[in-house]
Amino acid sequence: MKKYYLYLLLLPGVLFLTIFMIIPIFLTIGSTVNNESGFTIQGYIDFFQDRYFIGILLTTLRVSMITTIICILLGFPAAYYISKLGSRKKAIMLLLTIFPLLTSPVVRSFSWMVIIGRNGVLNNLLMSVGLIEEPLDILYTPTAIIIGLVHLFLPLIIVTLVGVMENIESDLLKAAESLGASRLAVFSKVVIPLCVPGLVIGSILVFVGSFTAYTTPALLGGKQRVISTFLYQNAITLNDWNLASIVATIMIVVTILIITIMNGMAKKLNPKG
Amino acid sequence: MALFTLQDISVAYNKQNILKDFNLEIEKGKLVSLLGPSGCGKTTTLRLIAGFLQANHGKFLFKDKDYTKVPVNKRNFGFVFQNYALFPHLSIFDNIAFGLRLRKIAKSEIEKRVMNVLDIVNLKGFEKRYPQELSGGQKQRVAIARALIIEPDILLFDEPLSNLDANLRVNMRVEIRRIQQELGITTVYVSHDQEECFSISDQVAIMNNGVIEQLNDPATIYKYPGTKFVADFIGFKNFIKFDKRSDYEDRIELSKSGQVFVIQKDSQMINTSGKTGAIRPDNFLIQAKDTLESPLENGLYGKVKVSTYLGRSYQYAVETSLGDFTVNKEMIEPYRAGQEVILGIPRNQMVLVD
Amino acid sequence: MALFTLQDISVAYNKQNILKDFNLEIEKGKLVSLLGPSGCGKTTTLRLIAGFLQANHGKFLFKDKDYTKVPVNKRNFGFVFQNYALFPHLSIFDNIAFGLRLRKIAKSEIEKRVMNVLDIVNLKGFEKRYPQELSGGQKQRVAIARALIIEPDILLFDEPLSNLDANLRVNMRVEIRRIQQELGITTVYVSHDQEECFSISDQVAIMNNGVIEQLNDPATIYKYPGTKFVADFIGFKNFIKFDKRSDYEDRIELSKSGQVFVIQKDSQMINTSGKTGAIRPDNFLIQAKDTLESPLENGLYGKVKVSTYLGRSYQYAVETSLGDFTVNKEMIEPYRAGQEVILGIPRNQMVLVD
Amino acid sequence: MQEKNRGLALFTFLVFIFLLGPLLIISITSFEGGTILKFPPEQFSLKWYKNIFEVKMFLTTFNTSILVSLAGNLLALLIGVPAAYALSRFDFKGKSIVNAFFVSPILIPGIVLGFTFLRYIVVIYQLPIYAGLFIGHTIIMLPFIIRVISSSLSNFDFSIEEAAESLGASKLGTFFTVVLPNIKSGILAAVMIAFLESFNNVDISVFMTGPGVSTLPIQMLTYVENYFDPTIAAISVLLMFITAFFMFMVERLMGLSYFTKR
Amino acid sequence: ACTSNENPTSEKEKPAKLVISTWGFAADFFRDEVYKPFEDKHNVEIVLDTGNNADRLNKVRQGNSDVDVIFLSDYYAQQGIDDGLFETIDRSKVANIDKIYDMAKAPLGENYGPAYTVAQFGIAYNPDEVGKEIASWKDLWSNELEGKITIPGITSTTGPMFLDAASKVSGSKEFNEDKAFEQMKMIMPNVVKEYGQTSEFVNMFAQGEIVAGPIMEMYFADLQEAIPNAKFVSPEEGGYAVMNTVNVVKGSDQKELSEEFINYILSKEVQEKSAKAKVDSPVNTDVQLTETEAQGLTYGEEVINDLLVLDMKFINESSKAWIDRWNRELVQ
Ligand SMILES: Nc1ncnc2c1ncn2[C@@H]1O[C@H](COP(=O)(O)OP(=O)(O)OP(=O)(O)O)[C@@H](O)[C@H]1O
Ligand SMILES: Nc1ncnc2c1ncn2[C@@H]1O[C@H](COP(=O)(O)OP(=O)(O)OP(=O)(O)O)[C@@H](O)[C@H]1O
Ligand SMILES: [Mg+2]
Ligand SMILES: [Mg+2]
Repeated sequence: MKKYYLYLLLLPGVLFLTIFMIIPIFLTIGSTVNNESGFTIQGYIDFFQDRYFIGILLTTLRVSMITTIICILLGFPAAYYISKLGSRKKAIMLLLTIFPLLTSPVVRSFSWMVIIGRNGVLNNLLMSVGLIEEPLDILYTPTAIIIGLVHLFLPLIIVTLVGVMENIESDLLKAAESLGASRLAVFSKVVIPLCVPGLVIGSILVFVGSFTAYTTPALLGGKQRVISTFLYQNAITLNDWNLASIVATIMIVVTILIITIMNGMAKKLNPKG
Repeated sequence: MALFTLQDISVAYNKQNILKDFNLEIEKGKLVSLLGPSGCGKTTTLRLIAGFLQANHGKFLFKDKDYTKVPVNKRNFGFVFQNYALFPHLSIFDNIAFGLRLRKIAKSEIEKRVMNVLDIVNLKGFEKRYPQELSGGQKQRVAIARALIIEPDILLFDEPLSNLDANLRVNMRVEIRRIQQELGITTVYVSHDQEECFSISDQVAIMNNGVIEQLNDPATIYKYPGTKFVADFIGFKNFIKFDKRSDYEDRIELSKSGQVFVIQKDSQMINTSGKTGAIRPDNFLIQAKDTLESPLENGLYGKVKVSTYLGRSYQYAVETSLGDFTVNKEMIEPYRAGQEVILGIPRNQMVLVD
Repeated sequence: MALFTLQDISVAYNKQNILKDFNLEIEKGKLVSLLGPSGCGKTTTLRLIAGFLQANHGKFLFKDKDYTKVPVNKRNFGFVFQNYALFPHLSIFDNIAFGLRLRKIAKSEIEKRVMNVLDIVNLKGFEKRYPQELSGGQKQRVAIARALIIEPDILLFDEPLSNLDANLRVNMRVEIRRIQQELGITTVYVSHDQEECFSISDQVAIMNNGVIEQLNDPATIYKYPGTKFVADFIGFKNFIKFDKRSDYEDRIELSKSGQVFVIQKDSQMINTSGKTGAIRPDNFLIQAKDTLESPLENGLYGKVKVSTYLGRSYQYAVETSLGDFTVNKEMIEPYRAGQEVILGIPRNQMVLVD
Repeated sequence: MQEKNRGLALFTFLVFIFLLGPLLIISITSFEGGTILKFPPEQFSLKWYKNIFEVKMFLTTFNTSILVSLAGNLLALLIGVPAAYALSRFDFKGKSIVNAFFVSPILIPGIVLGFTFLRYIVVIYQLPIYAGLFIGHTIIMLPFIIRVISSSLSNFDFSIEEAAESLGASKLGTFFTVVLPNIKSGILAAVMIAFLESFNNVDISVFMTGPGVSTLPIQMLTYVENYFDPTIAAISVLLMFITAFFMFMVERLMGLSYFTKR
Repeated sequence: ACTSNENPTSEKEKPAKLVISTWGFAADFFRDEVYKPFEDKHNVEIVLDTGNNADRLNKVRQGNSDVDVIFLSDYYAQQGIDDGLFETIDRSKVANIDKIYDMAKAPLGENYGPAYTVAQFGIAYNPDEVGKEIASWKDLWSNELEGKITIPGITSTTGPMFLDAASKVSGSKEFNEDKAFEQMKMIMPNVVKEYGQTSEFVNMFAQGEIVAGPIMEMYFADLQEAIPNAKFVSPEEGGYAVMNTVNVVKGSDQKELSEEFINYILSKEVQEKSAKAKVDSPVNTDVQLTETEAQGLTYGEEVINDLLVLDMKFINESSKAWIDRWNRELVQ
């Protein structure tokens, strides 16, 4: 009786996703290991023997890694500060954090083009105060991608961490204090360890997000290709769907790997979380 | 001599006074509990002593030194929280050792002391577990151990048992009392459970609305509530506001609407000049109006409005010329609603309050 | 004649039997309450009656018709939930009218009946408000009104008062009883509060682990618990498992370890052949060992282990050759821990259970 | 102590300059009167706002974006509401798997989704590009719909369903008369959040362009490659207004907690 | 395109639909000055698919777009022809072909579309920033231009031309692939970004991201608009001819209208308008321009005849290998 209702309710969604997403994805993955003569992993062998391809993959991973680290370094203190504010101020700060998150990535990347270009706001400012003489070349470099990605994902990590920090019972901090801990000791011995799960979730979001981001590297990256622009180039400009499918599969696998590894890490760091 | 003293303390949140000219002295080695309805300021008082909160004015003296501005982490007072507040990321051992580690005590010494305190709270063998793996009562004991190990000058408990089930609550309170007495630690204990406070404390402070209404040993409070609030709080459900009070050598006569009541005068009764009489539901006498029994002392005609079976006894709501009274009586044949009865008040069962 | 009957009902969740061969008959117009510890299956029974749940086997008869498979919305039973379950998006009026609207009753008629039922539950003037704007007790009354208005054949209450504060709980139970009696609605009432059940019910069913251990009127249950579980549940905290029982004309003699106890034999006691004696803490007599008072009936030497002040009385944990007993006594000068005492058991204060 | 907090406050302030500064700058440059983006602007003018409405592609792609987001939203609701309801209401074996299944479109890289949609929905299934766009957007909205509605259902007291039933309502009747009215605001919030996700989407739409079919973000992307005048800045400002409005509404409906619980 | 119209409620006959695939450049000009009059005259609604050559051609390859007429550079048009994507053109229906330069009449064979514009691929630079004159392709290799130029990506039309230029700079007379790539490696430090569409060049130039680079002359007017001092030079070694062709896509249900449209594009009227608007250089010999009007355009018989023309067949055969080498050896 109950079962019957349940299936009826879930069926449309399951069917829809299966037909339009799951099957295509499995077919895409399948197509990379099939050719006329049957099963083959030649495509992957070629991919991983090619320094150019590996280079793109590694660059993307490196950019994502740096982005994640910067996001944590900037986001953690800011989140801590916000989590300590009174509820009204906190609400305002959170709104201000979420606002960029919901703003079109095209708009956000474009705004950085205006800022870090040779004649952009940043260079004009630095030159007018005499800090530099020649404009800095930031736009169209990996640095530009990193700046754009940090801007894209910093709100995400702040919001995640604020959520986690809010959930730390204030009694825990008081308990630590009453046992003789200074504020610094409270922070390092209680707050940080308790934030580890949130930090890992945030890092996964940022890392995976950076790894798969398209708009930002496409606009800010210059000749630097990352895995998603490489996928796009192969799929659309070069019409090489075999290679594009291999890249797509690799992206899926790497994404799943990242999530699994980091979740495992979180479990280790916080066995009883 | 008092170990510590709160002197004319005032505390306000958002301009609203929570504690007003609050005074409290506690002697070394005693367990004093703060008892009162929700929101009366018990937790606030405790947090003030712990140092989590600063008074707007007033002084906190500890061993005659001014401790008003000493920060929490320099006070060396143990705090046991209602929801345990154990560190979820640390094992039981590390939870308990937390305070010692901050004091840079040698590893072997820490080990010894943790084991010792685990023994005191009956938790040997649990040191490797994590808080999530313990039951409520065990968690509470870890919280106590964690507070005990720093050899605190004062131990503070904020409703430590209210999250536990009834049986455990009774066992734990015996345990807490045992440990407190064994180690002779001065303790402030907050609860709103009257029985809990009475059973555990050397002294009970009944709080209302930011002030202490009465501070006494439990038996005195039970028998001689000093104010109407206290009387009501500890179960004197019936009040009679008399018009006139006349004190004699051995008795006090009270009258209302021409009806005269006589009560015994004893040492406690002299302290108050109150004219409100308070009686517990259990302490009335009751008989049917048309009974052949001997007349009741301080008798009063009334009519049963509602009769409820409580198991142990019947409870009657009785309407009289002096107001409605709640009366409990164990009996086989209960009175029915509508029946006319006579209520009696034994002369030693009514107390006078302000 | 029974209005409805549960016949050999079994209910299982995930292969685990919650109710086992459960039988219950309820007569028209009666209020029967289900009382038992948490998890014993009270809610399950109620939900089964309501039709939210299907029995694995067994039958539910209503007015001698098989109702086992009748869906909820065809049963016309009123259900009052613990958390009120009012529709937050509807006004009080619309909440109450909900059931009538589904029955396509004329608007004017609805209006009349809602007003009438609002009158019964004392909520006239509240019809325009929304549930969020009511206090707990008012919400509970709306919930009752909503269930009443469909003129249900049976009214089902699942711990309707457990979210209310103590005072309100007492008032509301009187209210519920009044309405139930006024309208003569057959009612099943679930609670785990003993006093509440006793005060409100015609009959109380004590449940344990999916079966009814005893079904009787409240006074009988209070006085003569049929099983050890029931005795324990309603406050007989002390048990003595005797080796031997000998029934005589006017008394029963019981012995353990050579010690003989005599209790009164009355009509109820014949029903059981149990050899376990049960005594309430309040019903012991106690005196100091070296007293000059007359010896106690069914006397027993012991030693006070813990003495706790409860306000109303002292509570002693007494160690004897027959085990530890919990004894409550009102007194001025309490016994101290370690003191040797004699316990007495009045011959009409011990009951025998299976 | 105070000092340390002040340092932290300053740090946070700088972080927010970094987050919001670019958006502010781009808003200001949209009022530049010249043809080249400059900051600070040299002349004030609203002409680039006017230009938005003169470039036909902006209007057509805006319409497409709105249409796709709304239609996709509707379909995602039709699929997602029952699923969210089932997931919140019932306990069943494999529930967490089904849950993960419905949220999976978030986990798969957008660009990969876009590519597979192009390859299969458009090329193999032979559906028109419009349909591809519509289906693709429905799929990426689905997780948001399900998540937000589930979270609003998680506060929902299902015993009111039983109350309705015991008063004589059928199962379907119960859903429409007591469940739906009570999760209205959750549904509205879900719609808005999903709408923003879809409306701003690039990864999928970038593969789904064709004659006369393109979405606003893609058009903006193309425009940025072709022109560097303040039109994009002006559009950005308008989009930020939409975002701000939606956020305001969601905050009203669900409270901020929606955003912090991820 | 889908022209079937079974909607009886619409009163006026719904116009036919002509789908044109073209670059995103100068969209407003084309819409108002070119498409609009054609739409009005033929009661047709023109729908655009815009993007760079490669992307648009691929969409046609994938067979899911309903493009009728496609504008492509010769390089890409050749690919389309090789893949059999285009209809043959009935030249009798395109009378204006007779009026254009010979070179433009059938750059890819008689069966396929003409070039509607011929552009010169040369060098543009900002003399204020470069500080010296640029006269030849090899000047782009100068150290002083480090991080200041852009070059066309190998997948864009002019990519192979620049590769050819690199070969020339390396000193080889004939095209030498290895030497060309050697030479390309040396220029990479100067390159900030490859451009896929010329408009990106214009953007970067206007923004000061680059100060010089190889570009088609027809875009020079836009450069000047942003940087009035900008200069365009035909390099000493020679500029290249870029021929933008127009073709009808196979499977079009509007073949006649498409040919009509091609004819229209070649007409003096349109050619003159786009020349005067400095959008495209004219191929129609009837178009007469003054000197100022001709500035920035590739105009005049001699100029046209001097341009280097690459063999598109050869390029197409090699392009896969080049793209590969390019990605492998140059990018990163
Ligand atoms: N942080 C705060 N801000 C504003 N008011 C507060 C704050 N903390 C407590 N109060 C108010 O101070 C009063 C006393 O609070 P306190 O926590 O001391 O009560 P309590 O006696 O411990 O009650 P309970 O038995 O419910 O724990 C209450 O009216 C409460 O609302
Ligand atoms: N949906 C369910 N799935 C599995 N087990 C259940 C479910 N509902 C109840 N149970 C189990 O059935 C047993 C009886 O539950 P029931 O709710 O009837 O108890 P109860 O007597 O009403 O308890 P309480 O006083 O706590 O409300 C419990 O052990 C409970 O864990
Ligand atoms: Mg408190
Ligand atoms: Mg229950």
